[in-house]
Amino acid sequence: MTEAVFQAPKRRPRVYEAYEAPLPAPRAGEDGFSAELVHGHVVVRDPGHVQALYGQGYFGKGVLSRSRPRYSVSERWGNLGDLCLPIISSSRYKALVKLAQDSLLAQGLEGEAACATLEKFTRPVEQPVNDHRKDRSNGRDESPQGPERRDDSGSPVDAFGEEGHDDGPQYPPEAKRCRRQGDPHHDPLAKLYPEEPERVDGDNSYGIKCVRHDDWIAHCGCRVEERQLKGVLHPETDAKSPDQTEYVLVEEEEEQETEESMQDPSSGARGTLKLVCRANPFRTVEYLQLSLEEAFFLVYALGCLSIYYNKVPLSIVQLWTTFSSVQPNFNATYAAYHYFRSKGWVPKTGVKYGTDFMLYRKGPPFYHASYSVVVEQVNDSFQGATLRPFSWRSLAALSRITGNVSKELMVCFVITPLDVTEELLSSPDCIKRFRVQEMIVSRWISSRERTEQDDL
Amino acid sequence: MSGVTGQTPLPSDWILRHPAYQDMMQLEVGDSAQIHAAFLVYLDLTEVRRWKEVLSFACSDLEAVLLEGQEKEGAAPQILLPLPAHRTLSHREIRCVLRRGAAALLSVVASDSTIVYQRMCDGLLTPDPPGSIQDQGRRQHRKRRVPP
Amino acid sequence: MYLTKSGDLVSTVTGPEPNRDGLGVALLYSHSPSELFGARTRSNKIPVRGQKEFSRSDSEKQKERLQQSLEEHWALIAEERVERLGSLVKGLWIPGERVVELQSPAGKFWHTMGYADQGKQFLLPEEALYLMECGDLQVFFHDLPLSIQEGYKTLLSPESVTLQQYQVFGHLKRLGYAVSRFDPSALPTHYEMQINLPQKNDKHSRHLKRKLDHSSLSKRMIEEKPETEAIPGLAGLRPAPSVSPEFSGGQGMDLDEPAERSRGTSWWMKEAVEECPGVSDSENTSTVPRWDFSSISFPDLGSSMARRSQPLVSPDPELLPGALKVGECDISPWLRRLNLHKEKLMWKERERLRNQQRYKRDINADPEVRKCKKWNEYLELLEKRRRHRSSSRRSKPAHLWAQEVKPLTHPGDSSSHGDLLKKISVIPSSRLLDEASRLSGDLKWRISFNIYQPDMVSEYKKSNPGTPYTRICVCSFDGPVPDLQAIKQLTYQSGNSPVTFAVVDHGDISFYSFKDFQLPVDVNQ
Amino acid sequence: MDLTAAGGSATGRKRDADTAARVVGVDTCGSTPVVWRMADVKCCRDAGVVGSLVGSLARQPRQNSRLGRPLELLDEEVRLLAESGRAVLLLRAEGAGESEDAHSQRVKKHQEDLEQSYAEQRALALQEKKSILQRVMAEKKDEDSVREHFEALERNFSFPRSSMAVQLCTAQAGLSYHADERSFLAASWPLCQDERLETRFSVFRDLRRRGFYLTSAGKFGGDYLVYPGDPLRFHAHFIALCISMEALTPLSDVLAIARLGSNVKKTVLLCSPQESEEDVIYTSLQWSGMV
Repeated sequence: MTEAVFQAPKRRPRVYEAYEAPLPAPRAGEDGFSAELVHGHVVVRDPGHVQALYGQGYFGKGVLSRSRPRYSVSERWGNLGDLCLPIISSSRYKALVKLAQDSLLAQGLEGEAACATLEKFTRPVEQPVNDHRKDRSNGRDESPQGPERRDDSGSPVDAFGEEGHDDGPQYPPEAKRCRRQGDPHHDPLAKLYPEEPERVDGDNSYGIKCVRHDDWIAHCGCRVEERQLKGVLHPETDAKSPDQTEYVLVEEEEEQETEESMQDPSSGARGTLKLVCRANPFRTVEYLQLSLEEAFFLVYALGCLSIYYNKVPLSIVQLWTTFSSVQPNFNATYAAYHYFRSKGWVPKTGVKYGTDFMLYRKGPPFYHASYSVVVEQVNDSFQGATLRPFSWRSLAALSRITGNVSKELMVCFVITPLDVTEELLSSPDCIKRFRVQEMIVSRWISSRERTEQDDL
Repeated sequence: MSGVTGQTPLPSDWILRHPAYQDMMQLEVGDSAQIHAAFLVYLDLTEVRRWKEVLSFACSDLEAVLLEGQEKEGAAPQILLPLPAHRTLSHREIRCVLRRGAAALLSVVASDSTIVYQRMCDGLLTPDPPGSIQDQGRRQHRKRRVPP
Repeated sequence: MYLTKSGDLVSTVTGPEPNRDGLGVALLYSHSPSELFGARTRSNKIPVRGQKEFSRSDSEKQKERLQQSLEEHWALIAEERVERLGSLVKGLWIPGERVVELQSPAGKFWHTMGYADQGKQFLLPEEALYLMECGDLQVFFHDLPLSIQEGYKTLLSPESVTLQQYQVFGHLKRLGYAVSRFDPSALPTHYEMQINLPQKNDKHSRHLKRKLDHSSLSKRMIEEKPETEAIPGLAGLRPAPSVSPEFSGGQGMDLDEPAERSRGTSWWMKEAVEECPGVSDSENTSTVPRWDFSSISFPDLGSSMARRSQPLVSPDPELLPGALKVGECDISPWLRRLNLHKEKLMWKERERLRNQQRYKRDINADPEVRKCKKWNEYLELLEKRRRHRSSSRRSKPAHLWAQEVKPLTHPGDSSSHGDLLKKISVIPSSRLLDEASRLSGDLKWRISFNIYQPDMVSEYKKSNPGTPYTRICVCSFDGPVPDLQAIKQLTYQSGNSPVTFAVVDHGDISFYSFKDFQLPVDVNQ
Repeated sequence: MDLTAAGGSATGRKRDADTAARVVGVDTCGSTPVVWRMADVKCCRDAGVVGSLVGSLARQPRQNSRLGRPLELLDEEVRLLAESGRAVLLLRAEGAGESEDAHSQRVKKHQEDLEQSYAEQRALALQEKKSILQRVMAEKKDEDSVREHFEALERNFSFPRSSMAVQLCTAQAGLSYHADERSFLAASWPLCQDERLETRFSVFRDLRRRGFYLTSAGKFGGDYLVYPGDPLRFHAHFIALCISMEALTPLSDVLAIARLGSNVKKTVLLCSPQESEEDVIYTSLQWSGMV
């Protein structure tokens, strides 16, 4: 075979969400999505837009999450009446108050006034009035979205087990398993793979994690509902609504809390902690950050995103110029990104593996990445390799890590036309003059090497 | 991040008004992309990883904002060098950071805010011996072999 | 005098090294006759190496183990090759020709190695050296047998086979592959491959070529003009032996097939157009089409409405070619074979059909569509409607749409995911063989070997080896990685078999391949 | 029973210090330095030079997991040997300078050796047969019949020439160097010295001084694999990357090799020689544990 064979992408053994749509489509009557350009980075803040862009085509990344924005102030949850609220430590709460204070001062408030405001704001609350949360504790399916899995102890298992993607929290194996995969009603891929995927075997990292997170309210198969997210994210869209205060349960000492008691790990054992409900004075609202390629694609290819700089929407050419100045060779990496998107694949950053993109079928929650892509630019006679000048050494390293994580290494050559000029490159329409050559780099492992592997 | 609710409406450029971000801007480092990278690392350390005593300061040799912080309360402080992913790095620049302390972290920030941390330290650091359970688990991971 | 590599003149040792015998002649063999005799019974097992350790403790035990390992290692490495004279093939090094001529009948190796010329048997230097290392061959030069060391020095040279090329050759041979030199002139041309010509296996010409070429593995080829310019007319100019005249004269043949694919047009579309006379001729002539499908009736055989008992009437003779006569056709035997049961649909499928019926209108009910005479007009109509629809239904923010560069699509304007992907697919893809024939040769990159898989070796024929498993290009680890141009050239040259790069890092060999690929389009249904 | 490496040892003097002072004869194949003689191979190892075996193994030539002589050396290894006065380039003893007489004398000697070997092997084969016969006959008391058997054996014994064992020499006999030329190699190896080779050598020498063993690490994307002891017994700890202090490396390359390092449980070592000084600066890259 002189051509590389297409290897079927590997499905994830568990899927925790349904496939919404391959690409985002703004609802009728809407102008589209909006984002802001902040120091060369594109951020989306509207929670509805965040969910639509991430959920439909897996654009961007939550700045405080590993992939889908699902940050919450705490991973622990407690009940207050029929409310389920996050639990935080007293020291953490103090830090939040401090942040709020700094923020108020920075907004020009007098020191005393700021203190007074905060004092009033952070008083203990008997029963918060927050109606949209109520339904959470009612229906079984409405328990809080499991927080992002995060591995504080830094177990090495994590780094290698997967390419870092972990949409869908890790639930205890004995928890109710998601049975939605394979059911055509929930799973777009059911036609192709009707069988229920097999369980991961020998995954001993699984148990370890569950012990740490056994306080999660386990449920699976539910993707994040916009309504639920409003509890986590700041509902900026309805900013007029008074209901945007987040309440937390603060762990406090029965009598007089002291700094030390919070630092002392044995304090929990004393059993003198009580939970006090207070408003969160510095609410963390996670936003979605789009890579420059993602942002430009949404604007230029789909025409569904407006990017504002200082409240002024930017034109396509303005964005092209800005992104090209922020990121060298943007024209080539964008062309590659656009090319793969137009083939229906989902490219995400390959920074973890030292490449430009990882290519996913459908999206990271459904499939493991199939390809690790390096973008290279060549001229009309196929010469020059300026973006990533390979030596056999660097290629050996790339090829080896890619193989170690069961991906294929793809070099994507962006071929520029003979008459390429600065002027041509100053407009994104230049990509229509480019051509793209995909190439798979693979290493053939002879028997000798296999035995040597164990030796080194 | 919002300010106190019930106060003024949220400023649309709230990142720019974040206390930590303003501190960074006052460090007189001209490289705004690097500052933004530093801020993202700051957020990740404080909000997600719950590091303690995270501070930012300028390194004039590198023209960059560096961060310092403790992984846990009372742990030895570590220096972080945040950089946008498409940059280059020289050994001299690494040594510049290492001069400030024994252990440092290179924090590479992709344009979608993905961060990769890499530990750097002076001298020859012997790796951990193999043979842990997790290591064996990894060995079972089969490689995909493609014939030529 | 001896000229060193650095150019200094160094006086050589003129006298041979003094040896134990005190004779003026160097001792050739290090083994005594009794050692040689005893070698018949020595073990041929390779000792297993023990598990390695992680850190160094410098304990006595560790030192002991190291000493033991080293001794075992040295003993293994020190061992000399000792063979029965009767099992050794004798060869003669012919420096002018850079070949080894066999003096005694060849052994089993003849199956995959060597060539005969004018009744004599020859081995190429890499083959001879490999067989020396295997203990199968003794090569004489100036009446003395060559040691392995002399073999390396004498048989390998930049003009024939380099050390790196030999290392790759040896590595593959030891793995059991059949390895032959790559001879670009023996390859079927691209054109021949396109018309699927059986491979040439003219023994005589092959050997002649081999003879001419064997002096150099490293310099060669490229001077050969790219055989295929992929011009249809060329077929007549370069008649391959078995091409029939009608075939080479075929006008509709698309020789530039790879390029065609890359443009994204699928072959059947083109064919469909060409098969339809009157359409491909010219767009302007609005002649009445001969095939007026509105007036040609097609028999309905499938639906339950089909009149089962009646035979099909014979078709309009005007539609049939000249002398053909077609009578009535009794369809009942065929109908019996058809499964005419009503299809049972999944609920999902039913829903899809319901939706289809709900939203789909009969296209022929649309008077505007009926006005369209040609496909192009229909497409124009669709486009016009789309524009109209999108402008009326959707707002178009000025910063995106009132500019010179506009978005490629407008949200909501695409009928399906596939339609949307089609609209945004503005970057054509390129294939590895595109324009490969126009690239001029770069002498830096050369294919050295063809290899055939070990499990195929039993059926391997030197005279007609067939398509190689892969071809091997030998590179140095410190040298450059081939750029796209080099990869295109080599892939083109290698034709029907892939190219693998054997990269040599001080004896350590890694194999890499760079293969053409096209990611399939993943359209959401 | 290899030829001794040093010409001086022909005098028969045996000193302990001789091993340390022994010189390695280095041959070249093309421009690649290789070592053929067993004593030289061992001598390299004594000097901490590992090299890599690239020939077929005499005992089992048709496999790749254990290879045999020659031992290919890195340029840095040759240079290190040369700098410590341990390496010399082998020169051809015969060749252009050899007279026809001398050559025919060698051919004659070769024939004689073969004849002598044949005769001796025949005698040994006969001896072997006899001892077998002796063992078989041991039970029989009839001395006449035993003698008869022995006589019959002597009479009928044939040892065909094709059964004679011959040695296919690995190293070339009579290849030597001039003792006065010891300094020659030190000055002129490797042939072209560019900045990268200088950097590589400085690092090689320094790590060697620290007691590490090194092999080429191309497959791991590095310059050297660094072992705490003899690679025969130990796993490599480091993948050394030789770069100049100022060289700008794309972060993607740094991340790729660092990731690879953690995958194979080795520390990636950035090694940069200091200008002016002989010192080398090392920075270890390890997995952060932060996912």
